[in-house]
Formats: sequence, C-alpha cells, structure tokens
Amino acid sequence: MKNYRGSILFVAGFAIALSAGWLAFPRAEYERQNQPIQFSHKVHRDKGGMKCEDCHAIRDDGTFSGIPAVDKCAGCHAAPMGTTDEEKRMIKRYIEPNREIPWLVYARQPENVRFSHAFHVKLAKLACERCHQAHGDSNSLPAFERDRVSGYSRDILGDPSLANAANRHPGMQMDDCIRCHQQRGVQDSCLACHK
Amino acid sequence: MAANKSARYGMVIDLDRCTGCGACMVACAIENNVPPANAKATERTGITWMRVHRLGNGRPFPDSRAVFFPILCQQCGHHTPCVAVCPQNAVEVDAATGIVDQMPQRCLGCRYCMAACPYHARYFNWWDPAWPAGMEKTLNPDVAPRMRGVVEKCNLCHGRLHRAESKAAAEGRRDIAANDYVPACVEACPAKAITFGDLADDQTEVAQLARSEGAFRLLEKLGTESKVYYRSERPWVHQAVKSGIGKEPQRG
Amino acid sequence: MDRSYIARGLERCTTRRFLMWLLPWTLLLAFGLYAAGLCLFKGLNQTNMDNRFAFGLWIFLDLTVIALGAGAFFTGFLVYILRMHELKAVINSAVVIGLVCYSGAVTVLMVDVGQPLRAWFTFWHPNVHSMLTEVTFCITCYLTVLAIEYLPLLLKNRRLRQVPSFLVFEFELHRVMYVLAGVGTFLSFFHQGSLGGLYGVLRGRPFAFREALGVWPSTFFLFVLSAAAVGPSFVLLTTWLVEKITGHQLVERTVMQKLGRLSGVLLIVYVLLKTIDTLVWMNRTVPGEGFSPQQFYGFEPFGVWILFAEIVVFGLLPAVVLLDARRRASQAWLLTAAGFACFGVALNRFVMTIQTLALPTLPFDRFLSYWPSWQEVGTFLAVVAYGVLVYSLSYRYLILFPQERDLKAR
Amino acid sequence: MGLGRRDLLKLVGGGAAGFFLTPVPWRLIDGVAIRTESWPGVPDPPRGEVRTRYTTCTLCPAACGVRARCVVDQPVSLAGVASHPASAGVLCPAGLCGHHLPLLPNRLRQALARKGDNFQPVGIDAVAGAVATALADMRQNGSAERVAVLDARPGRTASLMYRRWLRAAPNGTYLLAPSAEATAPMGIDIARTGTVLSFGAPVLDGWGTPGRVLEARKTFRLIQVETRQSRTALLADGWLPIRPGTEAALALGIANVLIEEKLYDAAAARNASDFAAYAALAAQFPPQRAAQLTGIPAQTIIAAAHDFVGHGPAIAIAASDPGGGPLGEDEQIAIAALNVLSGSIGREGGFLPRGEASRPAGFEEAALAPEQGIAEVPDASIRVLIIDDARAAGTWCWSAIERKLAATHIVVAMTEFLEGAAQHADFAVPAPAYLEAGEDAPAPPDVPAAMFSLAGALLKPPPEAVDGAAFLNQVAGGGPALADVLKQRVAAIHASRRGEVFHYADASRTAVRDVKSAADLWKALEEGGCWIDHQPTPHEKPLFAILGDAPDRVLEAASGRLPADAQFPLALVPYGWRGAAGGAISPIMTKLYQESDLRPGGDTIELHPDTARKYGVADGHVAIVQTRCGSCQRRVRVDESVMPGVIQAEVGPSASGNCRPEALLNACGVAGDGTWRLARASLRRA
Repeated sequence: MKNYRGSILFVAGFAIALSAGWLAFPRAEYERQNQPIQFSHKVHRDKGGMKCEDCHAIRDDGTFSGIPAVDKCAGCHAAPMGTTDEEKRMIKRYIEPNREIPWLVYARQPENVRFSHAFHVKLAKLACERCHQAHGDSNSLPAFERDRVSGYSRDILGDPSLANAANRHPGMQMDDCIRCHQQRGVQDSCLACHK
Repeated sequence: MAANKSARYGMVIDLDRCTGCGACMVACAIENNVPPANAKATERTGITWMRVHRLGNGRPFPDSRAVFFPILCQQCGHHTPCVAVCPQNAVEVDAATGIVDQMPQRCLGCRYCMAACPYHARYFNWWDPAWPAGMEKTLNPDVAPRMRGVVEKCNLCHGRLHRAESKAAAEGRRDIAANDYVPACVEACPAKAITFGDLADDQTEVAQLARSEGAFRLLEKLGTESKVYYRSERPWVHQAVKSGIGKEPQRG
Repeated sequence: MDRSYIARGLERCTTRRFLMWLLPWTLLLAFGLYAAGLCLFKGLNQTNMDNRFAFGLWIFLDLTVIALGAGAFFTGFLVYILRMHELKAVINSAVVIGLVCYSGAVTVLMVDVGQPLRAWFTFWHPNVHSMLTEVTFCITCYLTVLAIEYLPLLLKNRRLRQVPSFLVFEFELHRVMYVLAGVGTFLSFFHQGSLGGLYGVLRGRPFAFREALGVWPSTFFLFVLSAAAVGPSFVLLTTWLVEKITGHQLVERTVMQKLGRLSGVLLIVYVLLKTIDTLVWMNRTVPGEGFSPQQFYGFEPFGVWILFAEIVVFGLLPAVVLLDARRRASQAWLLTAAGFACFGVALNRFVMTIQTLALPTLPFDRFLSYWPSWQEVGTFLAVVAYGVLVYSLSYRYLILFPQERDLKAR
Repeated sequence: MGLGRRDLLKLVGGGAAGFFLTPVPWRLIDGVAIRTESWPGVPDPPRGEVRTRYTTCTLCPAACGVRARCVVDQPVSLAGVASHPASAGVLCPAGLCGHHLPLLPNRLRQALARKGDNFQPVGIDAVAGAVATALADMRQNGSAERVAVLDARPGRTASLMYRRWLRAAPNGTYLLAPSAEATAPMGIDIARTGTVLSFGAPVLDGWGTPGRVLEARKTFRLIQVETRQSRTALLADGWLPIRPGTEAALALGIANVLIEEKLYDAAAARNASDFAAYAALAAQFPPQRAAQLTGIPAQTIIAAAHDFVGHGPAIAIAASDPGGGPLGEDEQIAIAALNVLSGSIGREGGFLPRGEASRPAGFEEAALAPEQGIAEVPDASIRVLIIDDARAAGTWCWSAIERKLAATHIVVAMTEFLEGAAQHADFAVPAPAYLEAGEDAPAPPDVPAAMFSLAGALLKPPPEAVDGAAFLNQVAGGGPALADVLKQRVAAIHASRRGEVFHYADASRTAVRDVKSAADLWKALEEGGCWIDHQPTPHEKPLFAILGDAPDRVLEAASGRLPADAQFPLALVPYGWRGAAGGAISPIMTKLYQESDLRPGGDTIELHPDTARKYGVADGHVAIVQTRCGSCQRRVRVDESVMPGVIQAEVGPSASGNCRPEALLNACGVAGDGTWRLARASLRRA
C-alpha cells in the first residue's frame, strides 16, 4: 500500500502539470483585444465591389500603404451608407472628429522585420490569400491576440502546435517564410528580410 | 532577395581628398539609427560604424603631416574573421552582395567577433539606445534600432539597399539601378572622397579605382580580401601603413 | 548539533566555529552577487570593458579557473582509466574542485554576455565552426557529468544513506563511474582545447593566431597539455591548504609526491612543445601576416620578459624541480614548484587574453590599458566565495579524503 | 494519514517531470528571448508614407540646398541637392543633423526675463513693452544713446526690415556681428581660380560655400598661411606655419617680392590711387625682415610669392575664424592688397562684383540705416540692443559688445536656445528654429552671381515663437510681416526679369522671364528652389586707395601684433569650426567630439611636446591658461603638429557636453579694433 501511495502521488503531480501545461497555458498565454470597431471585408468586396489594392496599395517607391488612414474611409462613409450601428459609431467616433482608427494589425511584423509587398506581389506574383488566407472574405474581425511573453501578435508568433480551430492558421512566422523561400529556391541572407 | 546576384559591393576612399570633417560619421549615425552617446561613453565605448581616425607621419612641427583615415567594416570577403567565430550564426557574408551581415536580434553579446576583428569596426551596445525625449520621431523607419548588449557594425546601409530593391520591384525590375543604392557616408562626403559600387563589375569606376596606382587595403597580408580600398598619392602614407603598428599613439 | 550528518570517525570542528568560518565567505558572496546583479540589470556598462577591450578580467579568470579545475578530469582519467588507485585518495576532492571551478566559470560567462536571455541560441542555432560553440557545448556537458560524479559523494552522506533507494542508486552510479570518467575526460579534453583554440584561431590578432594542426590551431593542444599538467599541482595545493586549515593530515605524503611527479612529467613536455610553437610562430606565422615579432614586445610593460617568465621561470623551473625525486621529497620544494606551475599557466592565459587585446593592429591604433571595475572584481569574488563555501560544506559533511580516517587512527 | 514531507516531495517531483513534457518551458524561454527585441529600452521608429521635401539651409551663410526625407511631415534625414549652384549637392556635418535642432530638449519655448543671475518666464508683450518705453523715453529727452540691432545673419530680407525700422528709431544703429561672414559686394570665381593664398581662412573646412569650393579644389593650388596645422593646412599644396599675429608682415613681404621682381599686374596697379605709398610700405619688408617677423624662411617667402602669381588667376583671402573671430582691419587691408598685385579684382578666376536680388519698393539703401561694425560704435552708447539670432552668436567675445552698452540698457535676444549671447541678455524671446522659420537665405558671401533662396518651413514653430520682424512690429505697434515683405521681394525679382530659377527637385532651370507670375515664382522658390542672377553686373575699374586712410596703422600691424611679454610667454590661439562653434548642436555630434576625438573640442588645449614639458604638463593633465584678461581650465592634448610656444584652443562643444566658450574668449580679451584672435598667456598645471 505504502509504495503505491508514493507512485500515485507522483502520477497525480505528473497529470496535474500536463493538463495545466497543455490546456490552461495556451489560453493564458495570449491576451485578447477587440478591434476598435467591427469591419467586414466581405461587404466591402461584394457590395462595395472593391479590390484589396483599393485600400491596401503598394506605393510608387515600393513601400506598402498598410491599413488606410481614416480619410480614406471618410471618402465613402462621410454619411452612413448602411444601417448598422457599427458604421454610425465609426462615423461619430472617428470620421467626424477626423481621428485615426487605432486598428490592431494581426500581421504587423516586428520592427526588425523587412517585408516588401512589392517583391511578393509584383515580382513573385503571390496572391494576398497566400499569406493572409481568407481574411479578405471575412465578415467580421476576430479578436486580436497578443502573446503576453513576446508581445507579438499571434499571427506572426503563434505556436502552430497550439493552433486550434478557433483561431486563424498562423502563416506569417519566420519558419513559414523560410519554408516558402526554400520551396521556391530563394537564397537569402539574414539582412534580406531583417533590417 | 538582394538584387544584382553575386555583386561585390565595396568602396575606394581617396585619402588625399578626405578633409576629416566627419560628415560621413554623422550621416551614418542618422541613417542607421545609431543613438547619441551616453553621458558616460568615451571614444572606446561609443558607437561609430564609420569612424575617421587621424594618422600622423610621426615627425615634429613643422614637418608633421597627417592624413584622415575613415574606418568602417571592411567587408572581408575571405577568412572573414568575425563570421567563423560567432557561436550562433549571427554574422554571415551575403553571397548576393558580398556584404558582411550582422543580425543584432540573433546576437547574444559575447563580443568574440569584436576580439576577432583586426579593423576594430565592430561596436557593442554598452547602454540602452537613448534619444533625447521627442527625438525618436526622427528615426529612420528602414532600420531597426538595436537593443543594449548586442554587437553592431556597418552593413553598407542595408536599409538603402532594401529601399532600392523595393523601388525596383515596384517598377517590376529585379535588378536595382546602380545610383539607387549609395550608402549614406558616400552620399554625404562633401569632398566626394568615397567611390562606391560593385567591385565584381570591371566596368564600374570603383573597380577601376581599386586597381589603380596608389590603391591599397589595410592588413592586406591577413588575406581577408576586404572590399574597402584606400588610395593616396603621398608616399609617406603608404610607408606608415606598411610599417604597421608600433608607432607613437595617434589622434582621431 | 549537526553531528548526525558528519561521517563516523571523522573529526570536525564545532558547528559554531564552522559557522564563524562560513560567515565572511557568505558576506563576500552576497557582495559579489550584488555586483553581478548590477551588471545584469544595468548592463555591461558597469564594467570597464570597451569596444577594444571586448574581453577582460572575466574571460581571463574563466580560462585560468578551468585550467586549474582540470585536476578533476585528469585525476579521474588516471584513477578510472589508467587505474592509478593510490590517487583515489584525492579523487573526491578533485571532483568537488572541478565542479566548483566549472559551475563558477559558467555563471560568470552568463554575466559576461550582453544578452543572457538569448544564451540558449547557441544550442538552437549553433555555428559548428566557432570555437565558442565547442566550448559552450563541452562545458555544459562536462558540468552535467561532474554533477553526476558528485552525486555519489553526496549520497554517501551519513543521513542520506538512510534512504534505501538512494543507497541502491549510489551503488549503480559507482558501476558507471568508469564510463563517466571516460566521457568526462573526453569532453574536458575537448573544451580545454577549444578554449585554447578560442584565441589561436583569431587570424585578425597576429599575436594570438597560431597555424592549424588538422582542424585546430596549436594552442588547442598546448592548452590541453598545460591544463593536464597543472591539474594535479592544483589538487596537491588545495589538499595541502585544507590540511593546514583543518590541522588534519588527509592523504599519504606519497600521494602528494605522485601528483607532483605527474605534473612535472607533463609540464616538461608542455614546455618543450610551447617552445617549439613559439619559434614557429615567430619565424613563420607572424612574418606571414606581415608583422615582426619584436613589434608585439615593444610596448611596456609587456616586454620579452613576459615570454621568458612564462616558459622558463614558471615552466621549465618547476618542471625540473618536480621531476627531481629528492627535491620532491621536501614539502617546501614540492609546494613552491606546484605553485609556480599553476601561476605559469595563469600567466599563459593572461598573455593569450589580455595582452592580445591590448596590442594594436592598425597604424593609428594605440596600445591600450584596462583595469577591471569593482563590479567585475566583485562578480569574480562571488565565484571564489561560492567555491570556498561548497568545498567547506562538502569537506564537513562528505568524505573527500578516504585516507583521512585511517591516517587519524594511526 | 496526512500528507508527509516525502509525499509532498513525490507530488512535486511528478509535477516537475510533467512540466517538462508541456510546451510551457519552451514557449517561455523562446518568448522571453524574443521579448529582448522590443523591450522597453528600444524605441520604435515612426511609420508612415515617406516624402521628399526641399528647403534651404540657414545655419550658416553658405545657404546650401537641402533635400529632406520626411516620414509624413517629420524630417528624418537631410541631404544636399545635387548640382545646386552654390552647394553642389553637399551638406556639412552640422547641416546633416540640422533637423534635430528644433527638437532639442533645451529649446526656448517662452519669453524669459532676467532676475538677478537667472531667468523667469514673462509675456512677449511685456518684453516689447519694456523696449517701447525705453524708446519713448529716449525720444522724449532726445538722448544721444542708441537703439541697435545686432544681426548675426546679415543680408536677409529680415535684415532689410531691421535697417528700415532702425532708420525711424532714435539713433538707430544696425550692427554686423563681429565675426559674421560679411556679405561682400564681390564674389569669388573659384571654379576658374589658379591659386588661392589663404591667410588662415578654413578654405577646406567650412568656408564660403563648401560644396562649390571642394569641387573646385581639383583645379586650384592652395597655399595656406596659418599658425595651426588645420585641416586646410594638411591638404594644402603648401603650408606656411606663421608666427601668430604676423600675417600683415608676410603679406607685405610677398608684396615686396612681387614689386621688386615686377611680377605684379601693372595695369591693375594703375587703378590704385596710392600705389606708390603702398609700394613704399612694402619696400620696408624685404624677405629677410618678413622672415624675422613671421618665422618663415626668406626663401620660402620668395618661393610663395612666385607660386602665388605663377599659376594663372591668383587670389589672396583672409577670413574671420568661426571661433577666433575676425582678423584686424589693417591686416585685412595688407592681405587684400595682394589682389591688386595679382590683378584678380574684376577678373575671371578672381573677385567678380555682383549685384543682389532686387528689393521691394521702400527698401532702397537711402531708406535704411547703414551697416556698421561693432568697433565703429563708441563705447557705452547703446541703450537698447536687440540681438538676432543669439544662437549664431555663440562665439562672440561678449566683452566686445558689453563695452558698447550704456549704463542703463536693455538687451533683448531673439533665440531658439538660452545659449551664447542670450545668456547675457535681459530678455530672451523664443524664435522659430531652423526648418521652422519661413525666411530667405541671402547670397553666400563668395558666390560670383547674386542669389536668392527661400528657406521654406518644414515644421511648425512652437506657438510662442516670434521672428525678429514680428517682435519689432509689436514694439512699434504695427508694420508689415516678414512673409509679406518676402512675397514683395519675390515679386520684385520677378519684375526684374533677370536671371533664372534652379529647381531643387529635378535640378532643372527656368529663366525668370519664362515664369508666368510672381506667384509662380514664389511657389517655385518655396517648394525648393533658388534664384540666380546670370547677367554679369557691368563694372568699370574706378580709382581706389589700397591702404585707405591707414598706411601707418597697416605698418604698425605688420610690425607684429603680439609684443613679447615676460610674464605671459605663450601665444594663445583660439579657433573654431563653423559647424559647431556657435551654441546649440545636435546630440549626434557626440560622434565627432565624444565617441571619437576627430575634433579636439571645447574643453581641451593642444600643445607641442616641448611646450608641455617646459610647463610641466602632460597629455591628459588639466591645465590653467592665464592671460591678462582672465583664465580658463582645459585638458591638455600633446600634439607634435602644434607650433612650439603656442597654445591652440578650440572654441566649440566639449566631450563633457557643455559648450561654454565664454571663459576662453573672455580670457582672450578684445583688442582696440574689436578682435580677440590672439593673446599672450601663461600655462600651469591645475
């Protein structure tokens, strides 16, 4: 009996640690933040008949405009076009006072990463979906998840092994870049993609 | 993704034109987000990717003469001293450009590469990089500031190479235009003493200057095949460089 | 009050006296930890190192300490592989010394790097061509080996023996001890070498650069040899020191002399090779890199004398003494010679690290001077204090010198 | 039975074992390592669209074209404008980091009034009020005292406004800054010059328009006459290390050789009414005597004379040192006279007379107060002194100005920083900094054709800041704004139909007559452009006097300015560099002064090893330099290139960061003619 008792306790501790590490930690690791306002890429594409590059353009100098400034939104939404409260909120909060919308950028790479959209879109002819998946079809913006430890967005620094159905597949980690570059036989030095 | 595959970027510095004004040092610091010195920093703990030294002829007034010697990473192409020693591959020679890359985010700050570099072209971040409050907004968005405790050095303004590449890509070109990529020090030199370009291409001015009379490299016998050349018409300069160390301490 | 922890038949001072002995070392440790803390949290600007003196006191002492700690692997090698059983008398002590030296060195290295949180990158993205990678791997592995070798000593403790499973475990350990010793020797051999290689490969530092024999520069082998040579001497010295402090005789005199002779033999070989190496360096390597050897010795205070001191005064001299049976017989000669040998190796490590960095390489360079800051010194003192504490505790509660009991009985 | 110690150990043991089979430890060490990339110590550069904008540098008279790389609206780096007519695509180190100046922490953001030794905030109207009352008071009892504006950057449109304002003010006096690089009526055709004989002018280290000069360096020979082995001396074709204060003697010595050997331009000499007198004066300085005075061997002097005229157009120049102040007037005469002998005046490759950008109506010379040197004003005569801008005035010897102030006086400093002359003012008024002020840049002193550039503002000035003109308007209760007058001036230029516009953006040129309207011209200039006059100004060679009214003063100057002094055996030679001598500089300048010793900096003196030995100091020691007028403490640098018996002291920033040139400059003292270039000094270890 006595010996058993010892082993049981050991196993118990073992089990507790495992469950904590595999189940609790992945949730605790990320802090979830909601976007300042909801936004539907789908609506803008289908109803608005817009293409990605209408808002996310590559400038002449090869830099990428990223998420458009609020005046771009104001271009159409000076007055409500739809009936959603979300749109009204946006107009009231940001367009009227002409305040920039503090978007939380899922794909925002670390400061030391240099990613040229010009290269991948214009030369390599990659489609947006190649990295951004179906983000362009999304009807709503999921919560932004920030890794509490590294401070980076889950999309660029999530652990794929922890990726569950709930969140998008993280396809923008260094490993993903390297994998794709290897498949296409692109030889790179560190500073080709870091700055 | 560097353009012009197998380029060997390098420069020739005309010591007879360098006035030692320091424009290259300032331009370099601004371009590469090198912070102003910490109050306690000295000429041995500062960060100057490009640093102008003064080499005297060792003779007293009025026969004393001196030459200004801009020193930056010499971009060694062979036996590159810093590459082999780095324990975690934070340093490498880019096959596409011949530029010696230093990855501050990979560096653990062991400083072995600094001991290895005979040109003293590597600098350690002894302090957190600090700009006077409000001056962070003058930082160059194309270069990531480094953190305390890592080594950094000249990478021939890699940010500018990136810029040139992106511009080319936007225009649908893979190769960059030669005059789209010029390091900050070269652009800034008021005396136009620095010629920059692709040494692998015999047609470039830099390649021809590198082969010209009076051109030399530092510590050539180490066989590091550095890509930074110097030239001077003054015989004593060549003498001083040949005779190597063991002279009076020099200023600058 | 801690009687029950002390092995039977061993005479130890009162707890009170023991605590009094520990007190100053503990204070020193605390101070040192504070200094190290400053370097970790405020950054290495707390030290007097700079871009030109990228390495300083710490690297020099790490190299020295590890050379002296070599006693552990080498004695182990002699006892378990070459079956020199009379050396069993000091093997335990040697293991503790080794453990202390290596763990201490590793700790200081962690403070020495600018980004300790990234230190593990070396294991994840290793550059196999770098001597430092070799050093890191070997030292960490060998540290583990030492820890395992230390375990049986620990388990022999009078109280711990009462746990039956521990007893079994310890017995098992003893059976693999030969394997461990082998592995330890191998690892240790390598990193002693790679520590030598550390500077020998620096093509950009003509003063340190040595030509390669196979994949390693000659310093690789010289370091192994010199470490092996002084290892026994250092064990000898410490043993004698412990005897003096505790007032007990701990080992047979013959053992000491045996250690001395071993040192002597290896040292003479080392001195020979070192001389050859130096001549090759002067006449081939240095001119090949476009310098002349005189240039390196033109800067005071590092004149040619330092070379002479290293090879003759602290190399040849002790070797000769240690090889002479009559001299060896005299305690004074033996210890002095051993001391000289250890100092000689320390001097060699100093020349390789500090002098190399002090020397200019470019026409407009200056010959540099460097003096460690109190934070650097403090951090190292912490390691010394830590060593003394670990050794003292081990000596009190474990059996470091098997012969002690019998010698006392006589 | 409860949980014993051993049970607990087992539980923990199991936990530990399990822990290492979870992702936790690995995620943690990885995450923590990655966090070091962006931990608090690391700043985030701005993000946004990168734009290129153009303006003109106003930090010194060179008026270089500036290409600013901006993230949205914030300049992040500055560079030269390719093939710019004056700067040839070049900026100096100071210009390269000019965009830091508006952001410096010690920026003056509100008006201050002196209370005892320190300042306290005050409204600008209060300052204007104080000045106004003083003026009213002066008017009332018709006092002979003066109201003066001291202009550190003469030649601007603002300068014209000052002068017009002063014309109306009681005894209004317009003063040129002591060491200001005067806007000469003649430019230098350096591109075609054969030989430049420079008396201490930092030709290659911040003189005139550096870009233009350095570009031409390939073609002209340079003979540098200087005590100090300056950067210019190092790169000159010949360096004549001259005994301090004997420049005039050398000039006359060379003249002597040229006249004796008939090597001079007789035709040009005929235009000089007093050539005979000049020749007679030169005759007193045969090479041997000149050699005695200057310490330069007679043979060298003769060779230099031949060298001077032997390679085509030859000019002799003497410039005021950015730190050491101006050369004496008499020395300047002696040196300028060499240009008569070489016939370089009004000739290609020499000095070319030039006009200036047309002025708007109401700013004719007659309507303005005349330009005056500070030395011309009697002592204790200035009641109200307004300084613009005090930053550029960082290297004046204050005592040169102080002695001109009346017993009761008001000094107002228009300045961006509480530095330089502002520290001595009664009121400090915040001015727009570089890149904030929408102003004009006058033609650089040495360009051969008239020029006019706008320095368009890239940044908004702080709300409190006012420019000099606005302040004077506030004092006078109304008047035109600088911007309006600038527009008028551009209109006047457009009306003149002279010259052409150089566009910074594409280095193209448009003739003014092809510019449709004044508004278009304004637009072109403000977006980045400069106007260049291209029709040469017609000029007839009038009779003029070389020595003016001062032949004996020149003789006196030539006989040596620095009499021996047993108590103060050494010669103290202050010097500076245009880029950093005056007041505030960007913190990045630590690269030059602290992180390298490329320039000695404002806390050192340089000595010859023998001098050092003689006075018991060594490299690194702190020494006290003592003169009749004062003393200062500095760190010794032993340098073999220094002339024995000379103390070289840079006026400029110091490695320790605090730039306080006053101590040194005051120690130098001010000579009767308003110079402080030289002083006798003694040295001892502190």
